[in-house]
Amino acid sequence: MGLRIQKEARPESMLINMGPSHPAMHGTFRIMLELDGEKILNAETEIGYLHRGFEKTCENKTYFNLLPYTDRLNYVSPQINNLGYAMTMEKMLGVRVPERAQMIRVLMCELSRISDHLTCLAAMAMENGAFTVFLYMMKAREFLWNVIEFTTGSRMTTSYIRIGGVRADLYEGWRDSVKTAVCETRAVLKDVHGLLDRNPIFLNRTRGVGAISREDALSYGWTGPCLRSTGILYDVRKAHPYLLYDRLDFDIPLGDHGDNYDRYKVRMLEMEQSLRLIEQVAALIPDAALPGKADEEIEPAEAIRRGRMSKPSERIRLSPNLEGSEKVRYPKILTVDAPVFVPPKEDTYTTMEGLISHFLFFMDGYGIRPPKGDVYFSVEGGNGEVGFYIVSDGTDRPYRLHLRAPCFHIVSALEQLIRGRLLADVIPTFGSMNMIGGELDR
Amino acid sequence: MMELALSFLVFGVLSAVMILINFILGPRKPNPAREKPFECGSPPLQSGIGPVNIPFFLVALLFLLLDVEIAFFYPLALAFRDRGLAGLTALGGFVLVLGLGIIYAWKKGIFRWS
Amino acid sequence: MEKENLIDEIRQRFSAELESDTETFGDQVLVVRREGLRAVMAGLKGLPFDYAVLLDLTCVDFLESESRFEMVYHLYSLSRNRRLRLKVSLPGANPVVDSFAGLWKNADWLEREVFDMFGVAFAGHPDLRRILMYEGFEGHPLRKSYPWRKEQPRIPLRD
Amino acid sequence: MSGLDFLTTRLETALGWGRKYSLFHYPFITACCGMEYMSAACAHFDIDRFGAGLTRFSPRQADLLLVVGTISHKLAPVLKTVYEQMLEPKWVIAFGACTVSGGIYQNYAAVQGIDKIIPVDIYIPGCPPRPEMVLDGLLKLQEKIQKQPQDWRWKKKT
Repeated sequence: MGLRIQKEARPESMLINMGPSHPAMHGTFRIMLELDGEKILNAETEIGYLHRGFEKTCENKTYFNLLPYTDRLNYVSPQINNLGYAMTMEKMLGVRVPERAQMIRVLMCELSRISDHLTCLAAMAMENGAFTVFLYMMKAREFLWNVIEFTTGSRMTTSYIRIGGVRADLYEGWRDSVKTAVCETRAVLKDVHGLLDRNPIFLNRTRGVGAISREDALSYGWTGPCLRSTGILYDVRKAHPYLLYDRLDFDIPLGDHGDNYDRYKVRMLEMEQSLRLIEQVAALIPDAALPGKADEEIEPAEAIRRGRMSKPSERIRLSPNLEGSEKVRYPKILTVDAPVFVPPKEDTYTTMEGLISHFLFFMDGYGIRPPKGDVYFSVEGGNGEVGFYIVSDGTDRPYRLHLRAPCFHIVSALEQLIRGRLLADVIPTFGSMNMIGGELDR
Repeated sequence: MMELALSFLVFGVLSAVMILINFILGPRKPNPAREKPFECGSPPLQSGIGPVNIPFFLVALLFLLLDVEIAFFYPLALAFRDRGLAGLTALGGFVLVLGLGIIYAWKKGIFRWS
Repeated sequence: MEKENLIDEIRQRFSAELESDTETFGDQVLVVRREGLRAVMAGLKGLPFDYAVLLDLTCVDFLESESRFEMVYHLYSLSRNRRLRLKVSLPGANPVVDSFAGLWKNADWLEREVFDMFGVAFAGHPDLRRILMYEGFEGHPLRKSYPWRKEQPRIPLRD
Repeated sequence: MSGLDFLTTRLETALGWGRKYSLFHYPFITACCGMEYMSAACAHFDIDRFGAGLTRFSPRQADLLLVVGTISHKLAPVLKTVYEQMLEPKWVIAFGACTVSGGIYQNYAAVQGIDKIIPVDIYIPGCPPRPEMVLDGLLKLQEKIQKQPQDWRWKKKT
């Protein structure tokens, strides 16, 4: 292979692959190193090992069907990608989302952000030898995922945030499971602060290693915790407030040198802020009007049979996986504006209009058809600004959908950060960048 | 005398079995790819390993030296009770000499990779 | 500077290169002629406008229209907290556009990705190679003419 | 059954028992299922309870190849090389829908199931599979190892 590094390499230096299938390379990233002993003379990175044709696949799916693909982009904080895609479509369709759905969205996204930072720091600490931190953080992440799983039904790939709202309402016992998740995470964060903050080994491996100047960070298009570690204040939640972030108070931690230790520090402090946000939003969300145990519930088939004559008055017992999207709670969690409205199941079973509009929504060629034109909208993801650029030509399939992947820009600076350093410095530098294959190669 | 020979016999056979069991019971399927070096799955960039740098040799020698030193601690620790003070001074001298060696190497900076 | 007179300033400064400037869904869009693109980019990165960050760079393939490819640049000015979208249309035959790897360092990889996915060449790019696909891959997958499921396996597959 | 047959069947069950409870796995992690693998391997759902906890990051020391996450065509030769460099006896688990059948990525980039590249023993469906499904898949593999005819050096190839 005519690789650049093979052409430029000096004859006596050693050429080594830190290849795709490497524990610290998250399985999909390859660094070719030209070594003089332990010193790195030259490095070349190769990506694309997890290129799954996301943008081409989206051009052949309808707007509604491609939501699950957005979960698998930054699969460590999937709900933030959902949010980015859903809000881009809402900006294009001009749809207003109900208040309660916005609060649930902020809660879910902050939970995802914490699990993103937890996974990144766990992997970085484990690769530097702190295996206990990895086990502690995975334990904390289990509690966060419990809340997400009880609400959305899946631990990770949830497709929960839909265009126009959320899929289902919060379940009954959500307040105390959020409370346990928050205090468990706080306990783990306290432990990790004790374990790593003044740990000489961790400090020697990360302080002053992989430092980047502010001009370089901006020139490489860095955003998110990595940019804030160099001291530049740019957070999409503050710069272009969306959802309720302008009403909630949280501050943005900043580093000063832009090295690995600051990236670790900024992520740890950002988790504190996200915990504060979760508590504020949990206080804001009112208790939903529970459908309550009606005296008599009938099966859907029975309701349809009765529905032929007159609209049945009894309540319909829905299947368990529709729990949370009953008719009485429906307007609070999903918008009623025309182009994105899917009627609740009770209407679909019993009324003619519900059945037709439901069928029409999912029929090929109908569904969500935004006006012609292109739109760009971005949200603050775990790694930085996750932006969706959608070009629509009026049909129900996007003509072009492009994702602005934050870690594509962050990782493009890796070659410059590790040139001239020792071989062991590659691991903490790459770990603190939090490269996610799904988002990098799309 | 008898139990010494017996213990050598038992432990010898046991360790031989544990070492050779792989050789006896492991299936053999020759595979050309297995001869190539493992480079994280990607094709190796250069064939063969070039000359290795000097600092690697220094660190290797130092390690060998100290490993042997630790190997000498073991019999001394066994025979320590009846040797008393004389044993302690012998051990102290031995450790002192090698300790000086390490401090000298440290100050000369063979661990600091220039 | 207020939003309006910033756009007027840009319009008046680069009147020769600008074809049109519209506003779709609340985003400011400038359509620039291909020849004047380098001047506009350098000017926007410069001080009065201070668009220091190249947020995103991508390409859209309009198969039907005669100027087939359309490059889309998103710039962001940190001090003014403003976003700007620039569009340049390229012919379908052999699309070439100036490379901005000199102005912004992330343009290097972004342009390599657009070259890999669309086949748009970038004049002056330091190392224009495929970035996402592998060597033996012919064609550019994100073009509308490339079929969605046409696999080109790299090693013989067992059926 | 002659004496020799009795001995060899006893040896095979002993070998099967030994091999099934000491699986060293090589986690070939690429995509989202890796997050679920982390949960399955860590304290909460602990894969170590079944003897497969020790992760070996070199194919020379691993006898179970755990392929986790989407395998794209660019990664196919890497997977094939790692599989061939593993020592006998070796087994492969396909973890997640993308490894089983290409999952939701039916396009030019993803390999439609890793049995197009290497022989697979156990398929774990799910996108991503829950940790309990992963442990269930591991138990099924252990059953398979116990029941399959063992291979050893002096065995007369029938």
